[in-house]
Amino acid sequence: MLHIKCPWCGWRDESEFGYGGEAHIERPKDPDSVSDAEWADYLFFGSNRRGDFRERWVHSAGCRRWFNAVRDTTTYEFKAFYRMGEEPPGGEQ
Amino acid sequence: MRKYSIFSLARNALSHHENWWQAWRSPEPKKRYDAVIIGGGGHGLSTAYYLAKEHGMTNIAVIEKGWLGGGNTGRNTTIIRSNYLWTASAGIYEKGLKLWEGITQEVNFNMMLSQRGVLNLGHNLQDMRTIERRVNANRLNGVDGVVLNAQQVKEMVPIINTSETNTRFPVLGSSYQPRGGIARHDALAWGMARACDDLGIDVIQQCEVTGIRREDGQVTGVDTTKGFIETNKVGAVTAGNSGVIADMAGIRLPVQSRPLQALVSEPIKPVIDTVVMSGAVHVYISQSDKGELVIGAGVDKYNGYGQKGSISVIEEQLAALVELYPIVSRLRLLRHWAGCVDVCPDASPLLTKTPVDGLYFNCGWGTGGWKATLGSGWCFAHTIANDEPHPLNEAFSMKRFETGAVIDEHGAAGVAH
Amino acid sequence: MSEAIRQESPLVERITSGRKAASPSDAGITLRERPFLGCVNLRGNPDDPDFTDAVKGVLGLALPSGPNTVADSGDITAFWLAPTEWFVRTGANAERDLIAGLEEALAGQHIATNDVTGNFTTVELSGPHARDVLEKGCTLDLHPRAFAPGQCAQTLLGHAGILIRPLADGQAFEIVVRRSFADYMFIWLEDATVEYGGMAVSD
Amino acid sequence: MSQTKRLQSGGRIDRSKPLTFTFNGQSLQGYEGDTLASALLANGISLVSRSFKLHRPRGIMGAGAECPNSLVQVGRGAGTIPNLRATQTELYQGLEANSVNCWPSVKFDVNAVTGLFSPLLPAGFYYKTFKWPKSWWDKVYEPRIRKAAGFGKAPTEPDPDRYDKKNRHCDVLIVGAGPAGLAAALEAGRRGARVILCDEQNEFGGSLLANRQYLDGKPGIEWAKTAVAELESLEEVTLLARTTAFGHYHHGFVSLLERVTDHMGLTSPDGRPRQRQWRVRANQVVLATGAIERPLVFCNNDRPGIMPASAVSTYINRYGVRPGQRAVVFTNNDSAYQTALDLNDHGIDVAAIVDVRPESDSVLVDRARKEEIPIYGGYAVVDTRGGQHVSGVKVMRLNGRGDGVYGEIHHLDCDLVASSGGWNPVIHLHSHPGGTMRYDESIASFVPDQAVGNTYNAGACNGNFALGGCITEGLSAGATAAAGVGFGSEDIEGEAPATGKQQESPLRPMWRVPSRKAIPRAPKQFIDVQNDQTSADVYLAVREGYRSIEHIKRYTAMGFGTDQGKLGNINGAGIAAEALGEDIAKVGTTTFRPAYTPVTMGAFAGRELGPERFHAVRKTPMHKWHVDHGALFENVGDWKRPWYYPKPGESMREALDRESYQTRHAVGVLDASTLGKIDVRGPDAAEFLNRVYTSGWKTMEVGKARYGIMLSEDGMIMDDGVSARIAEDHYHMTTTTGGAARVLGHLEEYLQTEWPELQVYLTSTTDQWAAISLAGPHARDVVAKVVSGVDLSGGAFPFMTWRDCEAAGVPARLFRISFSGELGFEINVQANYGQYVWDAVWEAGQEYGITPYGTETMHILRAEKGFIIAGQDTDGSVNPMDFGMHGLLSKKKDYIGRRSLSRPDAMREDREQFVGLVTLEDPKEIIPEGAQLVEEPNANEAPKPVPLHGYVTSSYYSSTLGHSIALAMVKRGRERMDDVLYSPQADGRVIQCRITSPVFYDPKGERQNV
Ligand SMILES: Cc1cc2nc3c(=O)[nH]c(=O)nc-3n(C[C@H](O)[C@H](O)[C@H](O)COP(=O)(O)OP(=O)(O)OC[C@H]3O[C@@H](n4cnc5c(N)ncnc54)[C@H](O)[C@@H]3O)c2cc1C
Ligand SMILES: NC(=O)c1ccc[n+]([C@@H]2O[C@H](COP(=O)([O-])OP(=O)(O)OC[C@H]3O[C@@H](n4cnc5c(N)ncnc54)[C@H](O)[C@@H]3O)[C@@H](O)[C@H]2O)c1
Ligand SMILES: Cc1cc2nc3c(=O)[nH]c(=O)nc-3n(C[C@H](O)[C@H](O)[C@H](O)COP(=O)(O)O)c2cc1C
Ligand SMILES: [Zn+2]
Repeated sequence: MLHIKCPWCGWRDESEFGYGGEAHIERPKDPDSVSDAEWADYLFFGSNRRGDFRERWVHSAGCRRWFNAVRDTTTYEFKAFYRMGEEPPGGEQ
Repeated sequence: MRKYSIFSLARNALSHHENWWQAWRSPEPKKRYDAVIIGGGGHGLSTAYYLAKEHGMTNIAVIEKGWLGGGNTGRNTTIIRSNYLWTASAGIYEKGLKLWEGITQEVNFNMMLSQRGVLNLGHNLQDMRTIERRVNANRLNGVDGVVLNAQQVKEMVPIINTSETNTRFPVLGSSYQPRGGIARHDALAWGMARACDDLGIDVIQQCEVTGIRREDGQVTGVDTTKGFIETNKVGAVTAGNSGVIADMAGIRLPVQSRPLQALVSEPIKPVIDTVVMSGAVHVYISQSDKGELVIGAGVDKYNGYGQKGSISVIEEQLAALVELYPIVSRLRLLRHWAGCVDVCPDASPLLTKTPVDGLYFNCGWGTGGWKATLGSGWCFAHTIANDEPHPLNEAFSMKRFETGAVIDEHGAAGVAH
Repeated sequence: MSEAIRQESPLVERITSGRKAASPSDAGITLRERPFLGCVNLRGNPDDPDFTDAVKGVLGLALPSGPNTVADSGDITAFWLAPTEWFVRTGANAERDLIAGLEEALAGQHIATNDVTGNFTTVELSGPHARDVLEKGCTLDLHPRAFAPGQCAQTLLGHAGILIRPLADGQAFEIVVRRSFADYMFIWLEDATVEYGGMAVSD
Repeated sequence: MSQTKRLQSGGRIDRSKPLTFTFNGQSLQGYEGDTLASALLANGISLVSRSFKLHRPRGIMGAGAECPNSLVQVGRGAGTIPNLRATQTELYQGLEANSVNCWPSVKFDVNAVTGLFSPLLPAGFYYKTFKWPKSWWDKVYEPRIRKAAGFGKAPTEPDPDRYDKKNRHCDVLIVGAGPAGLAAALEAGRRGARVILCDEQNEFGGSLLANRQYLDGKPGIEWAKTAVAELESLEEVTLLARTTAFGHYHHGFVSLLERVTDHMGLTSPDGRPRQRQWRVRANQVVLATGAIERPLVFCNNDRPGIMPASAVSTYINRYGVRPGQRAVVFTNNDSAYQTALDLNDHGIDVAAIVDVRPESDSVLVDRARKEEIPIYGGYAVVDTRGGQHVSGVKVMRLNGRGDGVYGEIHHLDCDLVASSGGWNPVIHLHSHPGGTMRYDESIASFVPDQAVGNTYNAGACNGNFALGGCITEGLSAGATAAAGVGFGSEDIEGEAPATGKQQESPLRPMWRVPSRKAIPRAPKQFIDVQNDQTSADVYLAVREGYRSIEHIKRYTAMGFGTDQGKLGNINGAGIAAEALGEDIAKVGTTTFRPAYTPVTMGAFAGRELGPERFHAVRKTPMHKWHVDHGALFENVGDWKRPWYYPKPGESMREALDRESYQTRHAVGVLDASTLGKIDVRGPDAAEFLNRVYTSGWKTMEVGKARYGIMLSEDGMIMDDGVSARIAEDHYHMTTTTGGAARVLGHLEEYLQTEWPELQVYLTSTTDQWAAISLAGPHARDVVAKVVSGVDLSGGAFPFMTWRDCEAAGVPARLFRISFSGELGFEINVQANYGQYVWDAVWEAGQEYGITPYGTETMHILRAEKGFIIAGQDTDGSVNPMDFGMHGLLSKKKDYIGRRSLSRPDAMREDREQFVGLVTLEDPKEIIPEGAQLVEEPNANEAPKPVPLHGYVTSSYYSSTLGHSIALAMVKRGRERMDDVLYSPQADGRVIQCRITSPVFYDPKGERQNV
């Protein structure tokens, strides 16, 4: 039962949230210009990090906002929560 | 290999079991192997076993960071079946099931394969269409199976609630694969380790692979906590940790690692003689030979390597269980745990070459690879030995995510165990 | 609209079917439906004074800007739902005028108004065990220290999404629920109250 | 001869409240405050059950959660509960208990012969045997093993009780109400923090309930009572007795199980839930869970009458029971001396204290000496005697290393052995979330090291066994925890009660007591008594190469039982270390997992059960009308949709024929309220729709509506529906019933994460609109009677348009759309008016023979037209080209999923395509939905695999056409019109069918356009 902090609503129970997988994966601006391999990379080939992982959540039973978080995937400890469009803490991964 | 039998037991009983030989050695790694298998789970061990047995490669090592079978092999609900929808899946899972049927005798270790049959329930009209479609495909693919109606389900599973009114999602029917069943999880790891050892394979525990060395796009060896090991062929069979290994080789995989939980009840006298799975109501159950109910459901929604999941998943799973089998309400949960499974977007595995020469991946089995352990090892051994997939695993390449020829087993089974 | 036109709340059956509910005095909780209240879902940019001023002009109150807060003027109650979204409630049959007023005042702006009068119904839960009952199916911290009048939240009650706010200190709550879930929620509440002597229904 | 073993006085039982209960049919008496175990002991009954594998007699061993034996079946009928631990079962009037795992009786158990074969049944024997002949495993061996295994029996009827859940937040959760937990609660509670204090026992006080320690010069329990009274007076403190914290999860989430009425009877006597699960989210967690005494492991240490010393003290002090007449106390530390004194003070003979330490010097030892209790220093119990109860022990001198015995054998008669091998801190809850532990030499056990999150350990669970220390640690933990939530500082504010100083001498670690014979030859030394696991098993496992403690656990079944090895696991680790020649610190323990003690599964389900609450049931505004008109319902997502409306005596087929005939020939009405509806508004609304639908939306005029499909990014069809343009910047989108939430989520996701620059607002309006769909040649006539404010003529209001209007005087939106191929309208009104307008439509339709129809007829009608149902004809692996929807794929713009459509597999020519099928031999035969299609006429007999060419997605009898129709996906289907395929059935039949267009009826669409 994770405890997750919606950047708007504050701490809420995991049951109110949806998970969106890895964060900061941008949809190619011009899909036609990417190869099949690059398209596959965008669609399927995430980083699946062990350790601090930037991921997306949506407060689906609350304000319905998507936001990002940094969580250690081994301890499940959240290191940060930040809104869409905000810079991830901690720089490049 | 010195045989296990009732006679060897009796003989050893006379000497108070003081003279039992080791099931496998605990060797130190050699400098070089013809192939290194990373991961001492069922898939890794059977890969090594078939490499030796079918392809004559015996100078190989299985490297396990913890204890043999301590990954998902040692924490799964042991359901075995081969009634998958797509032809490619049916091929490899059925191969696996056939190998299961002979493995106890083949390696002289009782895997306790119990072919008590597997039911996959349908709770709405669409479930029933899907079941019908899958069973028909199974029959034509040479996989046994029938469709049962609710009454037949009730006869087979007397404790199930088949009321049409007193439940939110009534049981409308089920698929049934008679040859499906369960087997003993630990026995597989140990039996295969013993068989590997007997073929001269080094099974090395408490040794973690920490790096994969490459030169000109070709594997040259692995770094481990017990030193560098030279080899030109590396088979990564590390389930939930596959992404981590891929990182070491500088490649990415289309897998995400998620917690998958299971639980057991206290042991009780037999109440259920078969395996029953339900996708829509999200729970599955069998009863072990020791008497505990072994119960599972779907993966947690987030990535996690912690071998822990969220208790809410267990709560939902048990609500589904009580809804379906009202008599379990007063029984008690003894222990729950989790594994870390690697899930592919299409819920089908990868048995594949990679952009790095000599590096092969066997992963992505997600929530359902136990049953495939032997089939997977068999195909993967072929792939490693020949640097070429076997027709049975050709479709399970990484390329499919590029071409779009995915093998989507999601809709087909609800829960892909 | 003519007098003969009949509205039915989603709980009409439950409330009028003469259930043998306990009397409010010995019931664990009392449920009161407040049907047909005019409800408007309002979207707009709270950082834009043109928007906030115009809305204030129509509603007579400023939209709550803090997450999970409520502004209440007696006639109109505005709940914060999301950074650009409010649930504005007014009296029965007043929603069309309210929407018209908003649309007029906000003409030309990027906004959205939606009549959601039929989308939701409002119930009030009161009684000594109101919090006990809600705690059975809601993971929000309902303690008055954490959830006091003036606050609101969207969350889950059992399997239903709800919008909830405390009315008096921990004793009464107002719940806004989607119409199609109302019956489920009623049954859920009734069942949750069994150990406290049942749920009374008042009008 | 009732309660012959009850002490004259003392104990925390209420002698004024006798309770009658039965054990194995025998009627007995105990008192309120007893557990079943203490009451049995009071009645001189110590043999309770049989062990798992060898069926050895097993007695009451522990006094609480740790007891591995004493499993009983309680009650009968629907309420029966298997495997209850008698030591944790509170006695109530009429309690009925029976032994398990024995037949015909616990005293004479036929299966005890297994013991004779025990040499053949070492650890893991089953992996080595039962392999031959192969077929016997399924038929002979496994069924027998299964029958023999398992302890108690499940009930055979549904549970008569209710269970409940409670979600609670608190500042500080304290688990365990012994001296440490009480101190922590006082400290945090007095500061005003929201505190929950729980303890699994019926009373607070922890070990003070059972020992004779003093605090402030009074019996410790007096102090505890005062503390509880004060805590009760604090408003923000919640006290939960009979409540086990069974799992400690992420981020301060702790699950508790409160046994609300279990002490009152088999089932709840008063409508309250039998048990309640507390789902606590604690800001700070203080663990004060105490320590469990571990027994010594010696030969034949499993006989009834052999107990941990603290259990013996508990029975004497807490329950006023005399657990034996003559005791031997066997120990490696000081604490068991207290038991010897407890025995002695209650007139129970202490034959000897056998202490493996040659010397010891402490207050307790002195007192024992003073009481003239014989002390055998440097000795060990090497074996025991007895049948169904211990009757004596053999004692020998230990060598200096503690690994051998020598000299004379002393035979001591006794009927009670109290043993102590030291204490194991209860670190379960500390470990659950990932807290680490370290080995502490001074207590020879594992103690908490790094805790996860805001978790603190206090008292015996932290390795602190001195009462004073426990209390100080409790106060300190309470202070730190309260400070962590902003209540005061980390300095202790409260005052600790005075404790007498107790000097102790160190324990002598001893995992396995040596005997005269080397280990495999020595009589059995049990580690896990429930599973009959012995030290020889550990040695065997190690010898065979199972070297990890986790392998040893699994090979020998150590700690696999219902007690999860609370007594045996640490001993097992120590013995494994010995066998491996390694340090126990390195060997470590197995993983601690929830549940701390077993938890009723019903309590997890709570009230989320049954037709109304297992999942939400969503109902439309007209639901009751459908019920009243005889509808049967279909579950679609959470919704209940009318499936069809059989008239009395009508079969399903007859009802469907009638519904579809009426609709095609007169007019039918369908409740379409469940369709998902999303209001899309903003300057970029058209652009947004362009990106999420495959077709173009910018040019569609206001007042018009259009069918659209949405793909997921992998190019597969996700959902479809009709959307209407309300204004330049405003659309009303509809989705499938089951897809509504998914689609809105999908749209919001793209809007918020990919295209935040688009100015669009999405609002779900699914429930706002009651949707009444009319279809049939008379649809316009009916609508005309109800609706005002629109010119309904075909010219003014053509197909695929919408208008604002009034329906029965209610503001409405009227859509001219059709999913049946007939002239169709859909009236949308605000939901509160739904039933009213429906009634008006119904009324108006009477003269035209209006009929309500359900989803099944809707499916038939649309199938006749070849319209797809997303989710039935699509399965997540099909793209729009497969359905010949090329016309809906805009070439002028990008949209979600488009890029995937140009991948090689999407362009493959032999993909399955959407076609119609008719049967050849019997045109009325309905091919089952899900049937596979092959080219091979004799597929049932042909060698497998048989190449699959497609499958049937939808199939019906069309009364309109007078024959059956099916929709199917067929390889290259569109090129294969009129080809014949075969559908082999499980019953051996083969249905021949011919490929046709999927549009069976009115292919030009004339009917809907009138
Ligand atoms: C709770 C649960 C229930 C399941 N139920 C079923 C079921 O009923 N039926 C079914 O068919 N499947 C089921 N599965 C899935 C099944 O367990 C797995 O698919 C299968 O066991 C995978 O086997 P494996 O050998 O690939 O992985 P594992 O057994 O996980 O083996 C991988 C090994 O790799 C090792 N490793 C990882 N990284 C390194 C490294 N760097 N160096 C060295 N070694 C490393 C790990 O320690 C591990 O031992 C279930 C899984 C879980 C978790
Ligand atoms: N003489 C010795 O060597 C020795 C050794 C150990 C303890 N002790 C004595 O024991 C006492 C220790 O005090 P303490 O407060 O640390 O422990 P305690 O044993 O007094 O209390 C612990 C309490 O926690 C409860 N508990 C444990 N796990 C629980 C769970 N999961 N859920 C709910 N309740 C749970 C137990 O029922 C018990 O009441 C002191 O008096 C100490 O002197 C003495
Ligand atoms: C099929 C199966 C049956 C199990 N039965 C039991 C059991 O009867 N008792 C028990 O304590 N644990 C049982 N376990 C759980 C294990 O004790 C353990 O939790 C699991 O293997 C995961 O390992 P871990 O908890 O050490 O991480 C079982 C596990 C599996 C896979
Ligand atoms: Zn939020």
